[in-house]
Amino acid sequence: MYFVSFLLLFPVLTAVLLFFAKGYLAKKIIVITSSVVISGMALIFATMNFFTLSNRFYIKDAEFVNILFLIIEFVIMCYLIYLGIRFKKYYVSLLSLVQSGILFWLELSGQAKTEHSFNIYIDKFAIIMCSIIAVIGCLICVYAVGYMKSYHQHHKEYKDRTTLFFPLLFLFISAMFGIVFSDNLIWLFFFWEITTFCSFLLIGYTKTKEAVTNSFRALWMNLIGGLCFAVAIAYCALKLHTLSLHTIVHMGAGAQAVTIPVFLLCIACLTKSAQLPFSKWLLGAMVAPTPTSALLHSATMVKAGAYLLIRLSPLLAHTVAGALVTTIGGFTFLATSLLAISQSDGKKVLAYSTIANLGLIIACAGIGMYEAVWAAMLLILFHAVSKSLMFLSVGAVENSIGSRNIEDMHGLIVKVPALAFVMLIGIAGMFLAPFGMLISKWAALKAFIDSNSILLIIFLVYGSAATLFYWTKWLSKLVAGVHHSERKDNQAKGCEWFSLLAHSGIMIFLCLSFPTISRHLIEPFLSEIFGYKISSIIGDGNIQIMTFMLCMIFILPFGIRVLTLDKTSKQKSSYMCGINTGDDRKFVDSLGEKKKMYLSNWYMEDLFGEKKILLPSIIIATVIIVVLLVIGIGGAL
Amino acid sequence: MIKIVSTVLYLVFAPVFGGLLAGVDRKITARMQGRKGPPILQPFYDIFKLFSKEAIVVDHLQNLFVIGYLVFIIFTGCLFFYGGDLLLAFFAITLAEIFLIMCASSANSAYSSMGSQRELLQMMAYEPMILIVAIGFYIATGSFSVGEIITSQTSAIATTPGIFLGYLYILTIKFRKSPFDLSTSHHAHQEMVKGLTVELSGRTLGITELAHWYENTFLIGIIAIFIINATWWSWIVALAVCALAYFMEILIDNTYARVKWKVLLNSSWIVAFGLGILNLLALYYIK
Amino acid sequence: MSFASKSPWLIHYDGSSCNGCDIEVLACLTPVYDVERFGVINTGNPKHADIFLITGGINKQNEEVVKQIYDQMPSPKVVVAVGACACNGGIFKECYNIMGGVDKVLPVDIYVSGCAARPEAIIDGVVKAVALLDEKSKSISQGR
Amino acid sequence: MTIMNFTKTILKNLFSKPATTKYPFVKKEYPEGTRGKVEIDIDSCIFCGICSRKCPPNVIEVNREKKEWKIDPFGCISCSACVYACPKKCLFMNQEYTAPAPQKTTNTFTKGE
Amino acid sequence: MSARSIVPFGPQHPVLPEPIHLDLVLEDETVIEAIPSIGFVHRGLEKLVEKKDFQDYVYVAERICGICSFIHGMGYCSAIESTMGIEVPRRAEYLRTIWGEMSRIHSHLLWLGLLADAFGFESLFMQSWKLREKILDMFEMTTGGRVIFSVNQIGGVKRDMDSDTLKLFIKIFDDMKKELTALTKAFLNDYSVNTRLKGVGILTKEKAHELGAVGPMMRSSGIEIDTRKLGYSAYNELDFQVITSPVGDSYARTEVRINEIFQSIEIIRQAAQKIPDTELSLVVKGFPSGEYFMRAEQPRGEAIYYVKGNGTKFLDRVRVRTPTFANLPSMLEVLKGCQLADVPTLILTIDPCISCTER
Amino acid sequence: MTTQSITTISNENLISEVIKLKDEGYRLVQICATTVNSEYEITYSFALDYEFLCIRLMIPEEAEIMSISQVFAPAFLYENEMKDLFGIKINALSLDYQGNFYRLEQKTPYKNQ
Ligand code: NFV
Ligand code: SF4
Ligand code: SF4
Ligand code: SF4
Repeated sequence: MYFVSFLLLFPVLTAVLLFFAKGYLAKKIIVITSSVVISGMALIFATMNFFTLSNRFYIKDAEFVNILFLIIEFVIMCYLIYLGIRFKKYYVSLLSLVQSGILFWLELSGQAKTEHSFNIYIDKFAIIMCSIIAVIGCLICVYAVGYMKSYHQHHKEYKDRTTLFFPLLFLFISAMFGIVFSDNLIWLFFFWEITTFCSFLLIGYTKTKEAVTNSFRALWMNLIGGLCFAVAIAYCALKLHTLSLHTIVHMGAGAQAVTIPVFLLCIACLTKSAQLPFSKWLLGAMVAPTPTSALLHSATMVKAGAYLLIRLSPLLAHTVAGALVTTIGGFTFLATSLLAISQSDGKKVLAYSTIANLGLIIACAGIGMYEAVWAAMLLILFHAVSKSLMFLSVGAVENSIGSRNIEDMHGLIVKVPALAFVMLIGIAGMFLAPFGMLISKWAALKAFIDSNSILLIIFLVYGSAATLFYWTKWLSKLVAGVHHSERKDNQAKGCEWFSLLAHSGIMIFLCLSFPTISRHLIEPFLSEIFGYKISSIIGDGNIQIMTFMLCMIFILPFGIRVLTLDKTSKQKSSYMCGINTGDDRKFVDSLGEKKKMYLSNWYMEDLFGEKKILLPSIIIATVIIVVLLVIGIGGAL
Repeated sequence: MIKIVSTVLYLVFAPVFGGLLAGVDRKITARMQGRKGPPILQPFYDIFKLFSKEAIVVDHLQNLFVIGYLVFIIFTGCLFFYGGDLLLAFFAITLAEIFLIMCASSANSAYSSMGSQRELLQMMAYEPMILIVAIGFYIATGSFSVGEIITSQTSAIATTPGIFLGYLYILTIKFRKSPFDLSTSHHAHQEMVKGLTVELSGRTLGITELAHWYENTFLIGIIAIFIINATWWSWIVALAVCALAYFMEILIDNTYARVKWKVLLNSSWIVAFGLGILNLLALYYIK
Repeated sequence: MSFASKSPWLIHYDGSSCNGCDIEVLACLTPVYDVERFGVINTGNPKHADIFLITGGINKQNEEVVKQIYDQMPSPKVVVAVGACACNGGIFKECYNIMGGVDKVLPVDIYVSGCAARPEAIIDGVVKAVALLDEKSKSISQGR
Repeated sequence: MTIMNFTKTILKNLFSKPATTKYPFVKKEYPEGTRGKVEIDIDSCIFCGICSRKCPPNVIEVNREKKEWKIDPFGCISCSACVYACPKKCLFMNQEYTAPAPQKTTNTFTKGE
Repeated sequence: MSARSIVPFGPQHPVLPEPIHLDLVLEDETVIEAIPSIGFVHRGLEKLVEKKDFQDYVYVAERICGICSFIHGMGYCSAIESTMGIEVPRRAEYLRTIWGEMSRIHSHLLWLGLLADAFGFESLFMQSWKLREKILDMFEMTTGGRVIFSVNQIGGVKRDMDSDTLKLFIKIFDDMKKELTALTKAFLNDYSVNTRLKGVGILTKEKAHELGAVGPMMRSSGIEIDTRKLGYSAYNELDFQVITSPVGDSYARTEVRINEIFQSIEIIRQAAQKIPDTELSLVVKGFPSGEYFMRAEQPRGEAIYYVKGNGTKFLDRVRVRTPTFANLPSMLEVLKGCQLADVPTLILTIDPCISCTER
Repeated sequence: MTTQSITTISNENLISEVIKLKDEGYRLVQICATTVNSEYEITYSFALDYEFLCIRLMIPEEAEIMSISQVFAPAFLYENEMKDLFGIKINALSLDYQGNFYRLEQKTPYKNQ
């Protein structure tokens, strides 16, 4: 109880402190200290409950909290309505009004009063999520301390609004804790809305026209989700007479009664996780400073949707709602993986990759089989770390070389070796055997096969191929050894660098320790929600093999040293049809002058360009949703 | 025990087998072209020579990556011949390939980088089919484990003929044979010069060649497990099928022009769909 | 034992030739002469090559190219000048844009005469070059 | 349009004797009239120098005093101009070509008294 | 969002038998721009006329190029003969025609092989060159050389072909036809080859005319010009049709050249029947004066031999405008927008001969 | 054989003359320069089907001429060649190699020294 309240309240406190803190140093100190405290507490909490945890409910009938929430909700609503009117986005005002209105009505009319409603519920899944949020979230905050300073040095055109920025980050983290701890749907919804609101403000940070448009896009898309959420709550309250997520899940998959709220919640999750057709908001979120993107993409925000779906997964197995979620997830995975091929903006690639990976997670959750959910949870874990690492390193690279375009990262290993190495680890983590993501994909594939879902198999096999392509091509850009190119300074110092290193460390640690995590955290949770003891998914033999591979990768560089291959090989200029001008970068061109050779990656614009497939995929996804909704809800009514 | 023996046998004899295969390949190809051709042992002469040459690199990272390539190819083969998990083996070989690609692009040279981009494209082209192969085995025999696949009662090919053909299709890419020798080729006279391997020479080139032999042995092994089942004679049939399949590859090599990348990508994906996915569907239907 | 001689890979560059020697070099690779009998492969890439076959003379513009190709070949390597032009400029030696034979810029190991050099002569030249390759490779391994 | 329509040809090649010559293990028979290297019957030469003047790449050197006839076989373009020009018809084309060598040589013929 | 690669293509490049260089600007693998540079083979042999007399210059003219060597020699000789008003004996003209057409066959077969190699069809390359060897043997039998023949001289030819040889040749050609047909099928009917040739590098009729394309390059764009129709040598007494093809893509260029092989065989057959019995050569007296543009059809198209004499044994100027030189603008035109994989085949479809181009 | 006519025109008329030929449908066949004493004789050859005609300029060594590459696109090659070999000054070339077309060691070898 103590831990939970602490984790919920301490970030809020920090936020308040930060809001009033004057000067950069003060902010820095506050951010670092509270980050240490928060992640420390979360980790202690996790270790305490690592081996044993009987699920715990907390906080029954906290009337005053409800009222507090209501007030905050009301303030936010008013603010949003105001903004909607001011920026002439009336639909935003309307959406906000309707969804909050539903809630107020529920609360005020007393309909929301249900039996034995516990508000907080802790189980192993909550522990996992809480650790991810705390550790990754705080590392991002620490990074932000260093980053925002250089950000404003590089971008003089934007006003320094860090006074608002840092508090928002911490508020966000607090809200995420809220989401994973809440059992009461109303509480959950409250935190859900807070994340929406914070992300809206964070995305609009720079206040440029683009930022404002994108933030509004994020807002209205999430509000649609929120609306669905609100309706679901109303339905639960009125028809099921319960608002406990836990209870609803235990009603079982077959129950007719839950069909409609589950559908609605699924839609809410799809918007939150930026699945097609709602994926545009996440792409737009890139305009914000890097820490925001990292936060939204890796540990928080989008993970909220995935989190809720995993919670709901027992209800999804073999239902139309499940089919909806898996199909959309799988389709999103395929479509956005293909889209990522045509992108050269580092952050945009990452954004597409985030959407794709969430698609995969969501597809797994939608299958509702324990292997699939296992895979989904591992994916959340690994994705959070490596994606955050990637975002932060892209940010650091941007500060160092002045661009986040992948093309400009050509030869990064020579220009800024340290960052290149960090990035290599991040990319490897994203898709390479034997790193985490791949293990999870292995499990996901197995689950897909076992679920007899040919459609998912199609999505997965083609999507993986695309994934392979865009990551590897990034990788190959990084390692190009451009001789005589200037060394650039690694701008990531202090906080930023620490955060990056910590991420890398965690990455490797996770790869080595995931069997333990699986055994003590994931499997018990699965046994519980599926109601039977489950065997371990991945055989010991295979785990050993993967660990072995991992070790090999790390031994290799030293092996080369030992074999002294390096020393015995002589360096020669590269082959340029005989007209290299000696420094490997230039050749004698047709007019007899020195011309710089330039090597670009493949983008295949005409096959995979946004122009070509974005719109069709949105349409297809919409059609899928509409059709399945009609079938599902029609069946339920 | 038998697993360890077969792994060791692979470690020792795969190069021999791969080299001989390359030799026979070159001989048959030459004869098809109306030439006498090199001696059968020529690939071995080549590789010994390569290792005895001066080692030159454009970038020292090349050494690292090329060794990574070899190590993971061998690892893949060992995993396979140990009777391990087929899907993992495929993941491992992907990793190996990525090492090769990084090796090629680390040189920052025009042709080697373009070759690596094309190699990447090829990987993207055959990846779906490769996964489908693994999936097919899993559905047909109930396991990803090679050990279990070869001891199942019926040959996998009985229920996965489409996947088998699809595999042969992408094998042409993997063997780097015309019409799919886009990224590098055994013959000179390619727009890519030597593509991927332009900047490799002497020892490093020797290593890639060696890795290639290991890889080929592994790839042919996969043809075999399509056939092999619990009976002893299935091994003989498997041998014959492998030989035939390889001969077909040589024949195709000599009767096709090199296609362009779009054709490669489209056709592989279509084949993966038409042969692979439909076969999977049928499998589900039967089960 | 040295394997250099069993697998001589070559690169062929056409200097300022008239093409005559050039196509004869190519003819050596084709069925009737098939130098692959001796393990010869035309690599087209200096980094893989052991033998550098040059046809035609040297002019200002290809001087650098020839030197660079030679430089990018890993040793042991031999240079074979094919045809009168490559030997000393041939009929073009008085032209304003011909500096002379290949030996003006590279150490030539074997000269092959003829205009155009006959495939048989080229084969003989390659066979001689191969013997040299062996010697060079031995001296390199002793030098190590 | 067909696929693999070259199969017949290559299979025929595969099962018939290769077109490859046995050179250098079996000597090549050159047809009559093949232009190989220039040879001289030095005894009939009168050292008039016409061949030298006619030779396009100027590889023949004639020294009337020393009764010396020199040729640089590596520069000779086997054009037969000298053969046609020689008034004494003492030059002729050998079907053999000059053998490749590690050094360029000059062949000198001196008329013995 | 694609960035553009800028890479050098050539001079040393395995698909290029001869050195030429292109700066390629690529987007993925699409060629956006190609800028050529030449000069790697430039020898400056036109200026040798100041050192060699007009009769000896034949040896130089033959060595402009080793592929189309014969017609270079012939063209130069004809140009001089025209300025001097020499009537060459008919037999010599017929022999020149026969050798010339054989050169065309050998050149086209060589080209077919290289093209096959450029699109990665090795066995087709080998087969083409295997057939070509037969032609070279025939050359060696009659001229004493495989690629450089040295049979032309001002006023006629140096060697003869007797009727047995001619009969033998006709027989060889007849035998060859079967294999040529198999080859033709592979080039024109094979699916994979078609994907590499059809619709690739289209040069429209208008463009071909505007860019001054010549030879098969022009004829495959539907322009019906063949300088052999001017009737030099013995062509005025021989019957043949100009071969064209309307589309202007790589496929059309292949088709035209293959049909020209068959056409050449036909011409040789006719010539062998009609060849008169006269002497082989005239003795030339005097020195050329005046100027003349001799237009002759090389395998690659119309070549122009311009000679200008001044009444001494040294000419004022010799200039050879070779077909490849004229085709270069068309090559650049077709390269624009093609795929990198097409660069070799497109460079080859103009059948470039750099030593001719740069002389 | 067809006739070969050569008309000499003056430097100023070049472009108009060339445009006229273009309008008549001629294609450019070649451009060639010759050094005659201390003048350059530049011959432009055009053809229409089998017909062939030339126009000729005689210009002093230092004179500048206009490029016809704007009218006949392929002319740029010939003109760059003349520029390199003769040192003729040509204005408004569509692609000017600035004397790096052949990249000669000895510049403008045909120029009268
Ligand atoms: N271009 C050219 Fe030639 C031809 N045909 C000729 O004039 O090849 Ni070498
Ligand atoms: S030696 Fe003769 S055939 Fe060879 S390139 Fe020189 S001129 Fe041509
Ligand atoms: S032309 Fe004949 S006779 Fe005169 S020097 Fe030469 S070889 Fe002797
Ligand atoms: S054959 Fe020709 S090059 Fe040789 S010596 Fe005689 S004239 Fe000179």
